[in-house]
Amino acid sequence: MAEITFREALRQAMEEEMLRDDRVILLGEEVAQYNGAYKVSQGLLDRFGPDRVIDTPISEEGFTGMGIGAAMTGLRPIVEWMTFNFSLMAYDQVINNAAKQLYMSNGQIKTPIVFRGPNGPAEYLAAQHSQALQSIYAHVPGLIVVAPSTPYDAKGLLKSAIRDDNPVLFLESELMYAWKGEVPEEEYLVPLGKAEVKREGKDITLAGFSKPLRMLMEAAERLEQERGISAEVVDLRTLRPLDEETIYASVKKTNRLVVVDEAWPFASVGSHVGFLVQRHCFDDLDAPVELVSGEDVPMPYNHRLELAAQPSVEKILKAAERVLYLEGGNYHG
Amino acid sequence: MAEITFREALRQAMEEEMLRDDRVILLGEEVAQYNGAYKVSQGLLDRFGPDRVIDTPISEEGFTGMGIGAAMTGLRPIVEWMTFNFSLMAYDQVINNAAKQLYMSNGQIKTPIVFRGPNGPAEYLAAQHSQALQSIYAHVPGLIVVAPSTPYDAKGLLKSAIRDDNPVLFLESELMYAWKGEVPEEEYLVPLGKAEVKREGKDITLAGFSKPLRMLMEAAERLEQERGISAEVVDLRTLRPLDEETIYASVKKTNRLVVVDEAWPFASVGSHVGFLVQRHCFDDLDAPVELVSGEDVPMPYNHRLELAAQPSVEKILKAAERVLYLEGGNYHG
Amino acid sequence: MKDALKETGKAKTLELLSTMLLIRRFEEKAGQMYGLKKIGGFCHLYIGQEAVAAGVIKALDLQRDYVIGGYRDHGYALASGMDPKGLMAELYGKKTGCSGGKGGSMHMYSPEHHMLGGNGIVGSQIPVATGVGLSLKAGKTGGAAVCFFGDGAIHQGAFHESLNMAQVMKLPVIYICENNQYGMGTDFRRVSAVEDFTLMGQAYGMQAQQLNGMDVLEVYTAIKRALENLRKDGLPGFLEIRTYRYKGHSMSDPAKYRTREELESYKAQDPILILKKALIETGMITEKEFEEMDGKAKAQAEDAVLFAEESPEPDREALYEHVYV
Amino acid sequence: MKDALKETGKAKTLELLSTMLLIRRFEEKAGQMYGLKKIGGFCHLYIGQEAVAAGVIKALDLQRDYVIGGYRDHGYALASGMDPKGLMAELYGKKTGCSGGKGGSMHMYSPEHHMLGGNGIVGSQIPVATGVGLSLKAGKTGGAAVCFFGDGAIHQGAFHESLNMAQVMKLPVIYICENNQYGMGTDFRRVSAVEDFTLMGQAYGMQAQQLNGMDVLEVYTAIKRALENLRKDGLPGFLEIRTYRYKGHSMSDPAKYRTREELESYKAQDPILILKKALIETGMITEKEFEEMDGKAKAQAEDAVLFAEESPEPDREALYEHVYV
Ligand SMILES: Cc1ncc(C[n+]2csc(CCOP(=O)(O)OP(=O)(O)O)c2C)c(N)n1
Ligand SMILES: Cc1ncc(C[n+]2csc(CCOP(=O)(O)OP(=O)(O)O)c2C)c(N)n1
Ligand SMILES: [Mg+2]
Ligand SMILES: [Mg+2]
Repeated sequence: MAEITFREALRQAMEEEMLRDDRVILLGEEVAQYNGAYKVSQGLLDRFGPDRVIDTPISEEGFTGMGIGAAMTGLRPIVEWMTFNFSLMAYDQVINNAAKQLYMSNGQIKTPIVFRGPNGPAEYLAAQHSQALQSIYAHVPGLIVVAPSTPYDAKGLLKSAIRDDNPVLFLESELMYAWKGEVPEEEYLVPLGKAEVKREGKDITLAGFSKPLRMLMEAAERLEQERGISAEVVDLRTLRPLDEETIYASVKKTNRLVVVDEAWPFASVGSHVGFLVQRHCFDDLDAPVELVSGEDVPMPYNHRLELAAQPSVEKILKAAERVLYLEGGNYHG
Repeated sequence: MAEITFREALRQAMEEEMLRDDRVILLGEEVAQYNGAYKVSQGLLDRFGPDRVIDTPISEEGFTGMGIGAAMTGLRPIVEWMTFNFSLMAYDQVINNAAKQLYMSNGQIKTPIVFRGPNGPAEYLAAQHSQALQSIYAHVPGLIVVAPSTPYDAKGLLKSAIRDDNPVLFLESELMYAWKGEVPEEEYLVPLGKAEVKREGKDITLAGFSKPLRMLMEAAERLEQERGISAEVVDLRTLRPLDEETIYASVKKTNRLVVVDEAWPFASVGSHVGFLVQRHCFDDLDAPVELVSGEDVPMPYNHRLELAAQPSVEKILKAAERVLYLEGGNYHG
Repeated sequence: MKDALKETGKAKTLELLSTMLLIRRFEEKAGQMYGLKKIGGFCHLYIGQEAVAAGVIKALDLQRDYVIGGYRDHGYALASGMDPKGLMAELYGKKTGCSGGKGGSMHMYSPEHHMLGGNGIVGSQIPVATGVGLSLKAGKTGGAAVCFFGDGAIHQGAFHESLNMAQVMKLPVIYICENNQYGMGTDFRRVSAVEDFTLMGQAYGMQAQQLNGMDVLEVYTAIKRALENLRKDGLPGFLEIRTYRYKGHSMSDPAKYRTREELESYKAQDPILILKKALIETGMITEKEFEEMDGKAKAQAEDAVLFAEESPEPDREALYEHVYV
Repeated sequence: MKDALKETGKAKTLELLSTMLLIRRFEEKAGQMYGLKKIGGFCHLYIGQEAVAAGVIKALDLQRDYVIGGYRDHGYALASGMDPKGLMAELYGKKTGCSGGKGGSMHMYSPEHHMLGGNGIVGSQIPVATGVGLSLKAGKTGGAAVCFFGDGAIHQGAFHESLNMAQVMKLPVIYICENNQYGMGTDFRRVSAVEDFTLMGQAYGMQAQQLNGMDVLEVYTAIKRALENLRKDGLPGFLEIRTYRYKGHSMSDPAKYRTREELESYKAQDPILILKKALIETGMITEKEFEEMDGKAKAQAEDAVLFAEESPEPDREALYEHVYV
């Protein structure tokens, strides 16, 4: 299988879906002539022309709402937010229009639209540009929220998202765009709403999504090699609707859970998973569910502080130690 | 002590603080000449004049940001959002400016501002006008989020909020404005960041805030009378920073917890409290923490469905039964 | 008015009149039923503004054009041809309502009639309408998206962003600021830097025009012309239509912020009254024919109430239906 | 330019020149250090636009006026009199930075200098500046809030809402659209319905004027006059200042969306160059004096780097400091 980047996987997904269905369009800031601020839409303008790959002014509320109106009347827009940070300008449109049209109209009006772009911290960008905003979207019924961690999943999930008739928020990450992974030549889809066990194990479950998943895999390796502990890694992949069954099945096997979410902890996807697991696996849990989240602070610019504000392999190992009741922990998180 | 309405308590708080400190101003839609869409600012224009009680156009992003700029340079604005639903238009301003200026400026720039207005469902208002939005604010470091349940707390907390040098979100409720409660003549403050045990008990803890607190009190009464169960009721009052100690102390005593939050369940304040309690009181819990939340749907207009979408005393009793492992439950939630 | 009468023709003029009558009588009934607590929540009546919805929407070709508006949407729904029964049932929150009882007064939908709903968030429909324009442009049908919003909504950033985009992208959208001179209790002059909103349209290089919204024929003929232009050049347009609402902002507003005289002066130029007068003067209709037409409108409103009364509530299962497709 | 030179006077003109030189040399150094990976993240250089920050801010009375801008804020900070050392240290993320290493390139603050920071969210500073105007009006000092934003920001709703409010409430705010003709890779003509932004100011009945931002004296004298008006009548004003950025949008942008010729044509009217030329022609300065001044600016930039290099990182505890007061 060919190894391609996350960026290329996303591009392929868009290109294939645009070829398959001419109702699919892409709009956003710099998506056309500039080929995307992060080059995810490279070549799409050349291929599909300016009626289907549309540069917008810096008017997030406006072009987000524009996407919604187009979706309500026959197009299937992909709206690129240059980053999710800027989506806060358009939050009303997503929450009050995209998420609710179907319900308010009693099923008469669909809004098949995908909002995508990088989410979460990158590097040296400070507080306004380094926010992991999954919670404020995953909170809201009517929305689907997807957060892939590999190029394979990214491509398959984005294709599914574009074909879905609901509004989908699709979370990428600036730092992941250059990540590589195997992606088959032939067409495939990854279904929305399904988590995946990315590594099997029996002593502890590590659950997460998006960028931190690599840390989880690394932590699992290290637990194995350094402590002889077998960790299962669950990649949530879709945050709403959450695949609770896969999580519970894993916890029922391992009896221990560490959840990782790079967002702030309070009212987060991560803490919600913790809540659900204590609720549904109460008798199976041998230790409290631990959450490794972003620290509860705006993101500082200084790089050391910036790293300290985020989840790390060390922090995950520390949390695993606590959950496993390992004495005299080796790790400093 | 005099019985006054919640509305009047809020009005008194604003009036007293405006008298005490002439940097305090009030701005928002219809706050001045119309005396407030819900009449909370009744009489304030007459008393303080149009330079301090300011009607704005329908420009939520604009006047919210305007309040922030004024707060950064010496005024202490109270911004009234006609309802929190409309604050979604201004979400960027609150999250990216109000919450972060202090941090990004390394403590140099304070933003002493209060954003207040009704939050949560009222009646027959449908999906866009009936949202309980505490989660999207409580998620964010740099903000303080307050949600009183009685006129007494409302007055004392609002006065504290106005005096605080941090940005404070102050959640009221349309249906609560007419609620009455005792409020002393003499001045008092209720501190931010402190929960209150509103009813002592020993068998189970019921925790919540804002409008549903009445339901918790009623549920506690009924548990006592109908089942002989002694329920403790904890009013969180401030959601961020959360008074974890008071919650844990109660759960350590009762070993059982039901949390109520009228917001959607996913990544909510309610589920976060559940997460925290399992994390910090794991060995004390005799049953999983239960959450009674708003149903995970946009709010329907039809009144029966609307009521079915919200927490109710019956739902709370049902949850309490589960947590208490009471067989053959009496209650249908 | 007489010229416009001729231009419009008798058949169309009578259609305009009966549309306005239907809206008037329907809204009166809705207000009455609200008083009887059959209807709850916010209920924003359209009385006084009938010439705007009728004049605009009856000029459209709803095979290809679309309507979208704010929360004061009963008039748009009726003018679009939606059944008054489904509307009244919606106000009652009944299963037979046009939105299944889930939307209520502010959310009347009928994609079949190309009516894309009201919107409860002031100004929020403006970008959405712009996107409808994008679809229509792609579909190459010559259709237009017609977007209604109030004088209050014009100060939302969404207005600015949308008009700029529509002009840059050449989208077939007609933006209609229905200036009834108040946003809730606020006289628009108190919160607007300019009194003439066409200035705001022109700031985007957009065709902009002000109309008298008490004169249904002026509205109708101007929209006809605007549509002709749009179908030729595909460019958006902006119209400020001056009108007046007779009732409070919603059922709970006593409207103390304006004078009795002001209200009376507008009632004297009531859009139904002046059209009726012109029709009678030109002999196009008799008093009796008018009464018959009005009687029919009243009967439709009555029937709608009966239908709503007798309709069932939505099933409890509806709560979780249509959250997702 | 000669008239303006006379009007401005030698002392002030030299101050403008040295401010521009300091910005130029500081930014060159910043770019260089970025290349050496001493600085990371977004770093938006101000080279080419110096006449705007210098001309505007040097016209202010920073005892009572305030400055607030977007993320391309190094120039505003330097013109406001902030120490280049603290700025460079901030770019390095050091404890001695003007924002303690927490803000970085986009968030340079110094309330002491009445500099209220850059803002990373395009357009988000415009309502905030409007609120500063509200404070200033309340304080009755005659002070003005001066708000910078780009040609890209003008299409944000925040612009529209703010200008309307400022005009209605009579707030002392000067809105400055620094039109460097590109928002990232987008030529403003591609995304703007109008080419002349003063139209957008006029839509709010606001005084609006276009300036040549390559001519620091034109900018300086126009702002002086605008401030005089503002201090008299308290009304806001809008200025579009045409300028050009020589570098890419940020350090990572190769700027392929524009021609070499276009860039060169602007470099030929470089604001430092043309002022220098005028000063030499009028005998106000010699080539040698210019070189000395430039040498001083270079030395300041060098010193700033040294300072930044030697400064300590913030303490680990700083992570949780200043989340709350
Ligand atoms: C974003 C937002 N802000 C505030 C409100 C509350 N509100 C409802 S209607 C209204 C007045 C709108 O006036 P206008 O646009 O003139 O419409 P009209 O009622 O006159 O038809 C306000 C402030 C809202 N629904 N949405
Ligand atoms: C709300 C928002 N949308 C998008 C961005 C990404 N972005 C950063 S700068 C920029 C271009 C802004 O151009 P302009 O306003 O002309 O300023 P200039 O860079 O020319 O100084 C964009 C799109 C952002 N920071 N904030
Ligand atoms: Mg109005
Ligand atoms: Mg620019």
